Amino acid sequence: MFDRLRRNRAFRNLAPAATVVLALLAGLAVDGYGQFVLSLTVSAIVIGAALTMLVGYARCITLATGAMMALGAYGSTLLVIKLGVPYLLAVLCAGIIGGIGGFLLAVPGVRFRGHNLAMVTLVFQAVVVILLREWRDVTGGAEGLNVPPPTAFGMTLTDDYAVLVLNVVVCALVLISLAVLVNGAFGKNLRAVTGNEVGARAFGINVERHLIAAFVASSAIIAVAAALNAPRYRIIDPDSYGVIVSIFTLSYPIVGGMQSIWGGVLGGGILRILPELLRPVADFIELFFCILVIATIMFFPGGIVELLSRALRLNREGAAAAAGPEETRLAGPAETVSPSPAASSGSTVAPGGASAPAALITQRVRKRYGALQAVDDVSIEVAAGSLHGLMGPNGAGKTTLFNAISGFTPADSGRIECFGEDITAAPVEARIAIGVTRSFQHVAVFPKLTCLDNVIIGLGANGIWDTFARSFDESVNGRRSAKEREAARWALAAIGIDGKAEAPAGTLSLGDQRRLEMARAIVSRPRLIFLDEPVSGVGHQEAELLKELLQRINTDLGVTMLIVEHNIKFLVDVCDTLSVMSSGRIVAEGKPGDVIARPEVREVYFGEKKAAP
Amino acid sequence: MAEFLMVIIGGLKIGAIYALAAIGLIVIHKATKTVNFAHGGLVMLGAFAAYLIVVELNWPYWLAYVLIPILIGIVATLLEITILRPLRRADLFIVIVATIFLGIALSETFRLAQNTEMLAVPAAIKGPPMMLELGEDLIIITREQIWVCLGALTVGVIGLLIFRYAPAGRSMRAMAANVRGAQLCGYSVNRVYAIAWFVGGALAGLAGVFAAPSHGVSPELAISVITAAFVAAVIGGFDSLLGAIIGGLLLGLAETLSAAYVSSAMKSAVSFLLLFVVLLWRPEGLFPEAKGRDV
Amino acid sequence: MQAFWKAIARAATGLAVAAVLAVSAGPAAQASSQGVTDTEITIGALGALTGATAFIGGPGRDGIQLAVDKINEAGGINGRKLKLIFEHAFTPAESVAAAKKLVESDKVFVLILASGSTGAAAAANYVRETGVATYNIYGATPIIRKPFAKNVFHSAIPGAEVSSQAMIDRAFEARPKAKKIGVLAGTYAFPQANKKATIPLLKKKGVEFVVEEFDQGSRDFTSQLLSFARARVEAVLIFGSFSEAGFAIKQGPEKGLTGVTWVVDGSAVNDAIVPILGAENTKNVWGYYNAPYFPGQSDAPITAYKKMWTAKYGKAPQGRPNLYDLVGYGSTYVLAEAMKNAGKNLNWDSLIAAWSSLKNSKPSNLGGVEITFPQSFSKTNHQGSTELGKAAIKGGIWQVVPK
Amino acid sequence: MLQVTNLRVAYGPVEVVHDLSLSIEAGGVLAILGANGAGKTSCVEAIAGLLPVAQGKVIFNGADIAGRPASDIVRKGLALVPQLRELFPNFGVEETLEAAMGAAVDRQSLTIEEIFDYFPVLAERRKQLAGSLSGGEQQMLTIGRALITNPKVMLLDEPSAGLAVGIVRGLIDIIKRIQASGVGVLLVEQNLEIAQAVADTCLVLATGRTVWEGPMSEAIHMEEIREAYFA
Repeated sequence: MFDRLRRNRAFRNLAPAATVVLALLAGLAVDGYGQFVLSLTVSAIVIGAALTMLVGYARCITLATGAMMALGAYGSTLLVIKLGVPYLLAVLCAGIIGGIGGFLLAVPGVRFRGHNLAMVTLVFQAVVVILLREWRDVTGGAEGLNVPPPTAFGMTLTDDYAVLVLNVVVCALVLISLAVLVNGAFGKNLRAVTGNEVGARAFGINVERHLIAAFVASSAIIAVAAALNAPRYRIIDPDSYGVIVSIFTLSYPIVGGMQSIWGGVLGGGILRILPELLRPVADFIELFFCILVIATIMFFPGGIVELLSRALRLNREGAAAAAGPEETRLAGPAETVSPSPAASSGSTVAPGGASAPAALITQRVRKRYGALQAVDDVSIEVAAGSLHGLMGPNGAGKTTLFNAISGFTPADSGRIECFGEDITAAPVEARIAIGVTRSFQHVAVFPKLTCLDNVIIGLGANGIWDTFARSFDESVNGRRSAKEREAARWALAAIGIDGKAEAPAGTLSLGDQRRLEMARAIVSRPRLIFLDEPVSGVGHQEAELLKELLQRINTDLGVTMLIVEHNIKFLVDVCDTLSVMSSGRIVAEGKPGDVIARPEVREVYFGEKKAAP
Repeated sequence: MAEFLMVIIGGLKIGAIYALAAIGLIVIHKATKTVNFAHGGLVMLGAFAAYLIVVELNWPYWLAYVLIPILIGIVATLLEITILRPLRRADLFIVIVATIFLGIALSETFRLAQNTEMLAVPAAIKGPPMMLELGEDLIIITREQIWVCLGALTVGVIGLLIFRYAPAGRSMRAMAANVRGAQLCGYSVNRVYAIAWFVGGALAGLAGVFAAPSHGVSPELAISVITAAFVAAVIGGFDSLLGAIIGGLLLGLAETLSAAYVSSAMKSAVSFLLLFVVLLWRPEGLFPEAKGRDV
Repeated sequence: MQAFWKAIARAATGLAVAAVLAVSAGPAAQASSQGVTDTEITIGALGALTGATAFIGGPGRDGIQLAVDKINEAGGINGRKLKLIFEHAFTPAESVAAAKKLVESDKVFVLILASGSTGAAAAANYVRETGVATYNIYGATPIIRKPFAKNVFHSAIPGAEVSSQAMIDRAFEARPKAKKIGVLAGTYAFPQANKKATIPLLKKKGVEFVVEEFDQGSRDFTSQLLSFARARVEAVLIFGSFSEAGFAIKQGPEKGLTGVTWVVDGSAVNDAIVPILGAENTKNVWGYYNAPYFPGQSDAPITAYKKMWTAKYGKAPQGRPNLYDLVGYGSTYVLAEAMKNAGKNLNWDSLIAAWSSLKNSKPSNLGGVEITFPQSFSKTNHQGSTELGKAAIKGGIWQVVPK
Repeated sequence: MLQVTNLRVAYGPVEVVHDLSLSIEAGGVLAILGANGAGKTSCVEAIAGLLPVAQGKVIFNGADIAGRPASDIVRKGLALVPQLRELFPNFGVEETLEAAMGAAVDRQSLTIEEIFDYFPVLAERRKQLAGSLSGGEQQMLTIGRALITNPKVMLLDEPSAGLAVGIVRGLIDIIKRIQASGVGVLLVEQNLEIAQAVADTCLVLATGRTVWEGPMSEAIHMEEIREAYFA
């Protein structure tokens, strides 16, 4: 029953907002001070939720939360007192100011990860505080700024409950939009980015833009929450938004849990109320927070949410893991790959006939690493509709060539054409539009996303604006998201893992993860797939099943494939044609059986002596 | 001219302390791949220990220089063993967060133990300042300035030499270059990590002893030092001990010069400005360690 | 589905009604006797226990608690015992929250603002609105003093004009012929208030002056000291805490500022400044003190006080007890005397009336030790004391020297 | 000297070596053959302690070393020459060897000069940084680094990978010399030529399982080997 609720989109998007509405009821039961604290708590919930998106989903450590709060609080207050802007409009503007702040921070910031990103955010934090302190004519300097009480619809709100109502309404609206973003395509894409950056890039997710968007959105939301609080503070000063504030707000998502928006909601709510409850030991509260955070990290990294859901036996991932990946490991694919439903994307072209241009032509591709000529003048041609293998011993340059063809590391020189179009420098989105996708040697599924969501990302509509639009479409069960799901279900069924559509990809067996990759690769109805060691690390039976699968995709969907593989037996069995690489060059090409019989190929593999050079 | 020289000396003194803190940060980072945001907390503990030894216990000052590195080294090692070792398999992100809160926890513990604005520690070397005549002007140099500049730099250089030539340093450098390779040379990960934290902690403790008279002992010391040490480390390339020394001195000079000739507000901004410029234009730092081809 | 929306609508209406009711409830009655029972009077206090002004709030809590304990040991006030609730509050927001909690949740009878100027300023509007009897014992800021409020009283820390004048006087006592004065002020609340008060006084005096500022917690004063050295000032007035003043004075010679007279304000008159300065730099340092004795002195009252302090809190750390310990202790006795004079029928009106007519109130009136200046109030003047002792460092400790 | 019984190695839920047993005597050379991805490297890395052992025993010199840290194992006299060499690019040749000498605490380590006697080229490059050596020299240094710890058993993981034919010849001589000094050698190879030249016995792995084992002289004629590689 809980599980059903969890999957219900409306419930997922509205429930976090419902928690702040609960604060209204709680507010009836407490005195003015309690209502005051509830107002602050409601804002903390919003800040926690926004930080969950940034810290939990996008995995960006931020020490600039205080600065974003300052932008919101000072921005809205100055608009009200200097320009006479109505309070509610000023709160809205605070969001815009915060968003701009987030943008200014993120554009240089997302070039870094880890400690350097933390330091860049700390720089931003420090610079904002210095500005607040020094720009005294405007900000009032270190002494701070008097904030007038909030007004709404011409009324000045002085009563604590009235203010609480106002804050709850605004916060609920903010939380709903945040939930829509985080539960929708945007949150999933962030998960994809942090789950597997390489895989995410391969399907057109622009990592930097997504992280910038995460910063902008969370900063805007934090600024709105702070703007709501500013009148409660009566005086705002730089100290109220210092680095310590940033650090302690960072504990909201960590203690609450970083896996869902609920982490921030619970973390923000509990950690904001806790100091009020623990006032008798106020001395120790900071130390207590630190210990709480470190203990959370060490002993229950999932935070409060995981503890709760474990208690409620709601943990879907845990349940799936307990069921065991082995059980269905050898489930075979569907008998035949059914034709795609009407949902197939417009770019799809009928499988290439005899007259179609070659699926892939590389001309004199070269790539050098330092002293090593990794790929040396390679020209290959893959006929449309064929299965073409690429083999060679370690260090032969297969992977480098493969990366050059699939656009991951641009070649130094040469030309790469697919179906007659030059894709040498084409971005991923353009490749997907032409009908070219790939798989990865080390499975690059997005472990925290469900199989269905993994496959939907394969559709390639992952530009940042597209992603936002899809998030909203998804939240209202729009036609577009229904189509996407239908397409993804088809792809999963085609590969034979439709039974696991809702399981997180990380809980699948390796073989199933490989199948999932295939489903993700074919969902956009490509004409050409690059496969990077599709059977590396999988067992013998698995390899057999994958072999059949590839062949069926090839025949039923008319997809051309270029397969790089170490397992020669596999290549020989599955491929129509084979190229052998050694020392960066192609040394043999032709039908598999002929190729592996050639002495130069044996020389390459066994060190058996060649007759004569 | 005399003023300029005095400003330079003041900057070098601050820079020497930054350098010492930065070296410890780098040693730990190189050997264990952990960016220790709690390093400022260790420096603060060192300064506090100096207060205890010099003011509370009234022991001779030199004992502070001998005992504190050992003491803080042990504290750092214990942190490694109890908190960071269990997190070794966790991702970088989590470890960074853990050290951030560890640092705050150290300052908070101190604050709870000593609820006072700041503890003052007298200078190690007392005596009237030295006056040098330069034309009509007087250059005034205090003995403490000379002591801190030379003392901290000497310790820094000793640390650098240990890292470069001593067996313990070699084990850390091997671990830094290739963890698997180092293990195949018989270096135990646990032991080398503990040594690295000990050395890093000892350097932090000494930085605290040098900083105590001129900064006072307060929880704020932790944050100001970790920021400065981090900036110094980034300027130096975050990978090179020599770079950290030069980065620390440069930062000290930049701060003091901008305070003297621009404004005091600029002083707090300049370190961030430097950090930003270096990260964006030369992420490998101004003095990256010469790297061989990857093996 | 319709039922669902109806339920929502009903809930919304209910909430709106509740909101309107709550709005119309209005502030508490003026003649409140909240927090007073037959056996107990609850007083609330707020101040910073952590953060940059913890050196004010912590001693404040300890000083008040010490007095409360002694008064209760001596039988309390008109048969009622005192109970102290102290709340930590550092930022303005926390001060408002703490004040609301104390007044609205804990229903304290009197609110003591034991925070620095920032906290006092943040709570100023709130205490005016609620009318709670309020004792501002440390805040120098004008925001809490102006406009005058009949429920707000101030203790031994006078407004900025008084202390600023005292500092200027000290400077000219040491350097009667000084032509150029330096003013070094922190950018935070109380130094700024002092700075604002000082500048017109210096202008009136017709002396040239240079103003430089520093951020809270500064340790490096290169730019400010160089500016003073370039201007060749003869005396410097420092508005800031002991650590800031200490490092500024210590660095003076390093930046070429020799032979200058330094005048520090009350919060910098603290033993802990001496080890910062080192013995060689203590000669030309002057200050004022808001109490008749400095804790380091060996006069009888202060010795008795320190004995009490140690008995309760153990060995004192460096710099404790400080001025805020003393003023917290002394002010509590003043408040107690006002409550005693208000009689058995204790409410805000009776207390404010008794308080406003308090004359020459000092701890010894209720059996305490005499470590603060006596306080007197009137209906129009709620500043308890404006007396400032003259302080200098002698024999390695601060001393309040007789005038 | 080294007995491995029922070794299993896994990455998370994925088992890559199933139930593998082998043994090496002093002065014996065992070759493990197999295609890429057969689990050869996982097998030796687990023996050397760089990968966790999921199950099974690794008896070395009478003690079970399964699950011990790699640094302990090398100190006991079981040295690995890893496939990716794992050198320290900013260490000089001499310094690299010195770093490894410390591992032989209980046994007398070899001297640097003894290593230079094996690899005269390295003597000429004493001070040169490991990162700037050629591929062949790096491989020599890696072997030297293992050798200087005076091991009783050496594990060589594809020492010939990426080396020129001439250097591979030299490598064969070196392995023979090591063997002659009484050290047991476990050689992982794809290159049959080397295995044939030095190994007494051989074990063929395919997808983590032993598919054939026996004397090397028989192995080269065995269909199983072709199978393991090609079909």
